[in-house]
Amino acid sequence: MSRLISLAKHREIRTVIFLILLFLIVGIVNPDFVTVANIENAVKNSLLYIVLAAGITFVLLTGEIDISVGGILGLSAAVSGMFLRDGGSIFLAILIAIVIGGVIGLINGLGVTKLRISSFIMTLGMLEIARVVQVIYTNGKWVENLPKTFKEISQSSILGINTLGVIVIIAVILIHFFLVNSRKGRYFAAIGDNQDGAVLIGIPVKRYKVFAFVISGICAAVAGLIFASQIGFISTTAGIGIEMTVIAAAVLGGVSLSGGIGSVIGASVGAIIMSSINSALVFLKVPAFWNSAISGLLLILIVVADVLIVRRANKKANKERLNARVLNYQEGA
Amino acid sequence: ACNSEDAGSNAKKDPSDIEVVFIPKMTGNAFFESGNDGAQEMAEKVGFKVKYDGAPEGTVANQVQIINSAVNSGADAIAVSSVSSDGLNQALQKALDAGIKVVTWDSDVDPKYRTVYINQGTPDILGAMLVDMAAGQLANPDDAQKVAWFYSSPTVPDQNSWVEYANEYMKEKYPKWEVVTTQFGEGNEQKSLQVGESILDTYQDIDVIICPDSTALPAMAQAAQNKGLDKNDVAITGFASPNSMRQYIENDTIENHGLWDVKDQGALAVYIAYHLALGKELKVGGSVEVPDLGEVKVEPNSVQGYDYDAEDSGIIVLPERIVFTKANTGEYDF
Amino acid sequence: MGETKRLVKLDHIQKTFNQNKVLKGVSLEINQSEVISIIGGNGAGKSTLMKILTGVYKADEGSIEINGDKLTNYNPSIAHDKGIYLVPQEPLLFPNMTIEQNLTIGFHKKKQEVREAAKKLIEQLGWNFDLSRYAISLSIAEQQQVEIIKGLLRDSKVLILDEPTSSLTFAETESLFKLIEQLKNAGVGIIYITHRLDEVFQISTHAVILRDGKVTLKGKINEFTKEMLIQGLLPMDSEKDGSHSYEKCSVDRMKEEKILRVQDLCGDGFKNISFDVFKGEVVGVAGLLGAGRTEIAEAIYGITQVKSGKVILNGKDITHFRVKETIESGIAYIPEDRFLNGIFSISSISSNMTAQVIKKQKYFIDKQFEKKITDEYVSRLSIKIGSQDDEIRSLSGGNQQKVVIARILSMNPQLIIMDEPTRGIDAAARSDIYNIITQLKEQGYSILLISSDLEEIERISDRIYVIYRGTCNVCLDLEEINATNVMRAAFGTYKGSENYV
Amino acid sequence: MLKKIPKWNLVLFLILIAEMIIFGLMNPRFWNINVLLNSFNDFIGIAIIAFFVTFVIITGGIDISGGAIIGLTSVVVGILSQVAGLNIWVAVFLAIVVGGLCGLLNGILIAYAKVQAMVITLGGMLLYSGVALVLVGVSGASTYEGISGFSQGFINLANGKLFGIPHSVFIFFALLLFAYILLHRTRYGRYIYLTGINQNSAEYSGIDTRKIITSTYVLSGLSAGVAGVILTSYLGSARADFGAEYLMPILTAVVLGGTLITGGKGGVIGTALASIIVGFLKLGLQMGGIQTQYIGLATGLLLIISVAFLGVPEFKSNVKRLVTIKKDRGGKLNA
Ligand SMILES: Nc1ncnc2c1ncn2[C@@H]1O[C@H](COP(=O)(O)OP(=O)(O)OP(=O)(O)O)[C@@H](O)[C@H]1O
Ligand SMILES: Nc1ncnc2c1ncn2[C@@H]1O[C@H](COP(=O)(O)OP(=O)(O)OP(=O)(O)O)[C@@H](O)[C@H]1O
Ligand SMILES: [Mg+2]
Ligand SMILES: [Mg+2]
Repeated sequence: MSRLISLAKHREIRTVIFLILLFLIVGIVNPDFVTVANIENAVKNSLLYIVLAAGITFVLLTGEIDISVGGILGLSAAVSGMFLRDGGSIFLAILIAIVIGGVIGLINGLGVTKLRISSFIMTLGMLEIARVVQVIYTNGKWVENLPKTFKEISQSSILGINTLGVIVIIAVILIHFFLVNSRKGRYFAAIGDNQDGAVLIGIPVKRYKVFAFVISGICAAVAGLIFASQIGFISTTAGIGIEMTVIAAAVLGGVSLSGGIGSVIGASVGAIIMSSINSALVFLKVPAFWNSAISGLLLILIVVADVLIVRRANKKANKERLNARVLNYQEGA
Repeated sequence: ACNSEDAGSNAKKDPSDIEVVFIPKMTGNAFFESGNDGAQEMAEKVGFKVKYDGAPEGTVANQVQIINSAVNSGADAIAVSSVSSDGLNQALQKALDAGIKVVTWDSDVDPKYRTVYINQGTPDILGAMLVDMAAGQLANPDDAQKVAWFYSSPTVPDQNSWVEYANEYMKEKYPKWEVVTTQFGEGNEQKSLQVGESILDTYQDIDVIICPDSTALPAMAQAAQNKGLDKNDVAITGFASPNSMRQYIENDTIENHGLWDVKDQGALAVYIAYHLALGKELKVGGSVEVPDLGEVKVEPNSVQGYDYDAEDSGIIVLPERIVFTKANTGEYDF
Repeated sequence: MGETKRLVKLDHIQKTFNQNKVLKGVSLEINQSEVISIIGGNGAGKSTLMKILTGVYKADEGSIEINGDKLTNYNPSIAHDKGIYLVPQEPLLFPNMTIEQNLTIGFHKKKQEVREAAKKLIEQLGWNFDLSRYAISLSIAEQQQVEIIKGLLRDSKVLILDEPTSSLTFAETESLFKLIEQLKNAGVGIIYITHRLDEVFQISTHAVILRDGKVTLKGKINEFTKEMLIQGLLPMDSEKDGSHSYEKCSVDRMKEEKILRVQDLCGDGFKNISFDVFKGEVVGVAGLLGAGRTEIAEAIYGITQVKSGKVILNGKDITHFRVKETIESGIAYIPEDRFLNGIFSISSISSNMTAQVIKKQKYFIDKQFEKKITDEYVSRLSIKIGSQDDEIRSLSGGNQQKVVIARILSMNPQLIIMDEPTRGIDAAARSDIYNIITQLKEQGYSILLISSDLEEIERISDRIYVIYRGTCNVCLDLEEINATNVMRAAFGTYKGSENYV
Repeated sequence: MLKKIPKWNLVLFLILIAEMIIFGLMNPRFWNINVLLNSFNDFIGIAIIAFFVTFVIITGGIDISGGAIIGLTSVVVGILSQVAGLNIWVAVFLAIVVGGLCGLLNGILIAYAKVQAMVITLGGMLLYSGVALVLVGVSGASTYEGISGFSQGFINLANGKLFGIPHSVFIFFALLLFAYILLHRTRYGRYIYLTGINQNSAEYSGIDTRKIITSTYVLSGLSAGVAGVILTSYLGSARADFGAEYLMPILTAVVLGGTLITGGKGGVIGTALASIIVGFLKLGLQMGGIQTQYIGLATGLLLIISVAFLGVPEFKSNVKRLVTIKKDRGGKLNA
């Protein structure tokens, strides 16, 4: 039991516990929800969010925010989608998307570091711009009838497991180790934790911030490709409002909006929770007009519960530490 | 006072200067974009101006704002697909006061506030059409069937009204059918796909899924395809443009779906608006000759079940709705 | 002398922060095995100069030469490569990393190696740390210690220590000095910034005085006396000598009333604390780092919860009062960590000063009143400001501290708890603050002074309570106060006189 | 005197003037004062919420639930007055109280449980708009038709005119004045700033920061309630999805108004100017023949460019310094 409690100190583990609880509770009402097939399904449906959340985590770690991801997703999906629809090669389409995401991320990054525009404003502006550019580029039309080969990418499977899912999960784990263990990876969190401290120990703060935005942009573009491949058509409002969901997912997974705290694994699990809530409500068979109220309530309950758990643990640890140094202190005195 | 002067000068305007503001519920939706295509083609052919103006989020406040701006900028007529049956009333009244002609298409407002509604079909026609399209895919439509509704949201008026009539129609004609769930995709592709898949997972013995929404239908078809289901496993139908559904018809994921010719509808809406803006009369019971579309007849509001009856307020019902199948889908491009 | 290598040469460094000319052509050299003390008033530009030396700021003019190479395009990572490391004045740790992560980040070496080295170093210093603690839970003094360890770990060729001892007590200072001595002997060049002049003579080989953005005095340490340094620090036109005598008074406890009575107070980090403060008295609270002084003060003030015991102010039980109520009943508190708990950095000087006193007004803010209060205290405490509307962060540390003190004074409290009131403050401002304390005493205010500066607490307290590991068993009366007694008591080995409690 | 006006507000004012000139040139009808005054109706909901979200952001938080509260209060007005048959003004009052309660829930969770404001208000956004739907569903009113049939008196609340000026203009300025006095002239307002700059220091100064923080969310909720009522009156119908699209516009108005997203700095005058700028921008471009769906481009560019422009003095001096340094160095080399 105490092992379980100490495990629960890890933010990611707690998020996983919340996820498991969600599945168990819905599973009690409708056992179909906890079948292997559905769990795989949940992951597959979350891929988009996972990729976005992983990318945005870089930015959030450095203490900035990126709300342009929805715009980048839409634009890159539409541009490479049109390219594919008109017979372009898949490889080039992927390249195009990544370039778009990278360039927008770069602009965001340069605006934030060079022009000193607050990242919130910079990316909010960029979101609007990207959306309109998408409308102009597609002439307001949906991008439909994407080639079958492209759509099959998201459906193919290795050993019965969705290929994209496997790739994304492996990538997230690798990124996690990069951020936690490598010398340079830790710089991202360091910058958000204490920017002046980061400057002092010689971290090129601006460069890493630009990297973070570029990574987030590229991830958003990749998410755009996944979107196109999974859904098969792209409207001009593709991914509208997704930025808030993704930020909530990251926070749910323990990423702090003030920077310095969080991991991509946590953010990914948060993403699975956020997107699973949608399916869970269908499985619960409650009338659908309850959906929004229930998901809002769930979101609030989870974050509040988590904060309260952590606060208690911290208080206790602090108390113990302070009392440990008191002369002749007896436990329970 | 200055407004009425403007109105007076409209009549003397050169016909090619007449501007019709063509307002969709929202932009970025294939259905409305196709309507716009029809409207623009008509404008070009006849020689007047059509400004397509909508916001990406289809909300009442946005539409009101767009109508206000249209009034302020001196437009001559408005053709609007309303997101709400009563929310636009005040704004439209102001437009009418300013001498602007108001036409609705696709989705109507209170008939007091517009002259003509270009109707794709009354709710009972469309509701019955949805049920019949579904029944047409079933080997034994008279047997018990499990039915799911899947469309955009509980707050949109038109889809909800079709569903309401469809449910009544279903009860009469196919009393053994049972509606097991009604789900919403919020016009969001990602969510629609996910909800679509969840419907298939939760109700594994579902027989019919009807999606009278242009986002929900393709997403539902994609969901079925992802699950490896085809038209023999579950009957999926609904309203969406043929371009967005062609692939699913061709690969046998679905058998049929329906729509009316929205390009014609858009074209008709702006033409009638133009016609009114020219100062020409259009009375209930009368008819107009429309280029390419032939003669259309203005029917009284009662065909839609309204109580309001006035000389200058009527409905034009599109002559036909189309059911798309493998055989004919290639003939349409919208 | 010929074989000692020159490590760094700064030539004619100039730096301006929006019209404020901070450095006006400073030149400085440091050779191997030298410990150069840089002294100068608050805002003289010491820290700025050091930040330029480490590439954190770019100089407007002038050149930096390291090991004989003139450097252009200088930045912190080049500085690190060249072996120059700065231990900053205000700790800049990463709060959400553990101490260990804080120590290992940014190293090119293996984590394991760094960890071993760190453990060894900590042992050598005799400081104890749980490496897995998060930096956010450290007190300001502990943060300072970690920063110092971080600097010492670097194997740097030039180590800059910017007021490293500002929140350390004598015990930690001693062990630090031993290490500095070792480094010096190993050939490291050390730049040491401090406001404690005694330390200058203890460890440095050279002294440099920086004033008004210029070096005004420079030379070997044995050419100076303390008086000369003090003289060199004072403003040109000043007639006060900084070392003015300070009047202590022995309060007649029979006659005077007890302002504050603390009885058997227990809380997290301390237990069974009892003491009294009389009217018109300065009561010192001494102790080692982490003895629990701040915790006691915060418990009295109402920031943290008290487990048992009583706090009585003027006969009124205020034990479980919250901060708001404590303030209303007449206690004021100057927190230890000015930056974290004291100032409103991006707010104006006047609103910083009136943050508490506006409570005495009605619902609306009276700008006139604010201006009056600000003017009054700016002149009373001789605070150097440009305009009242400037942000407080544009002031030097000493002046920021005076603003915080002014905020407290404007409330007319009966008892002021000062937690390290002169941390990081120069000699001139310090003697200003002592003057203020004298005046307050005369006006019948009482002061509870928590200080880690031995000289300070010894000099101005009328009585000293010494805290040892969360308990208070020693009270030194006026005649018992001296450095040895305070030190002994802090280590828990004082047997000199009867326990007061 | 000019010195007293914050620089940013001056910039905003100049942008506004520039807008007036440009849009007037695009379509002279834009200069019709009635057109401009009437357009207040179209952004008043955004503006009055933004006034009080400014408070929230100054304390270092954020509130994105305002749009959802509009929908909820609109539905409450509709149900109470049309379904339950309450007096309309009682219904209005209760609806605003409901808005305040939503804010209170946000505030308590954020200030006392110390959960990140963005997530709580995001959850709140889903919750409140969801509750609105549920209310409609449970009350038996049709979810999609909206509740209408309000009395003319209520409709006039937003649609009426006084001395030829639309009510909304008065409401706008009345609430602006209220917010301005509250934030810039009272002790409470000062506490909001101090809390936002350094919550610890404020706590040590005896300010009950948690109450202050909570109160800003309550104000923001109340203002959303007011906006919900006004919107219901303006549109003559109560619907659950009113206000759903206001999320980004509200934040745009606040940040463009010069309020620091990290808290501690800002003001309602800036927010008011910014909401007028964005409102006129939309109107002006629409009247100039630009399709609404392209207007985002203008808002986005305006945001980025104007804020970048704020950094220009610094930018300029940097450029200048770079140039002069190079010159000086050259000089030295020659010497
Ligand atoms: N980043 C900055 N922006 C603007 N002014 C600054 C900045 N850093 C320092 N200053 C100003 O430069 C002057 C010198 O500051 P500096 O910190 O170097 O003083 P110091 O000698 O270290 O003083 P102290 O003894 O208080 O640490 C001060 O007037 C300060 O206000
Ligand atoms: N985990 C923690 N989180 C936040 N603050 C802490 C934590 N632990 C200690 N502190 C704060 O650090 C401050 C000082 O702690 P420290 O351990 O140095 O005690 P101290 O006895 O007051 O030190 P000193 O004797 O030097 O004043 C106190 O204000 C205490 O509340
Ligand atoms: Mg300094
Ligand atoms: Mg302390």
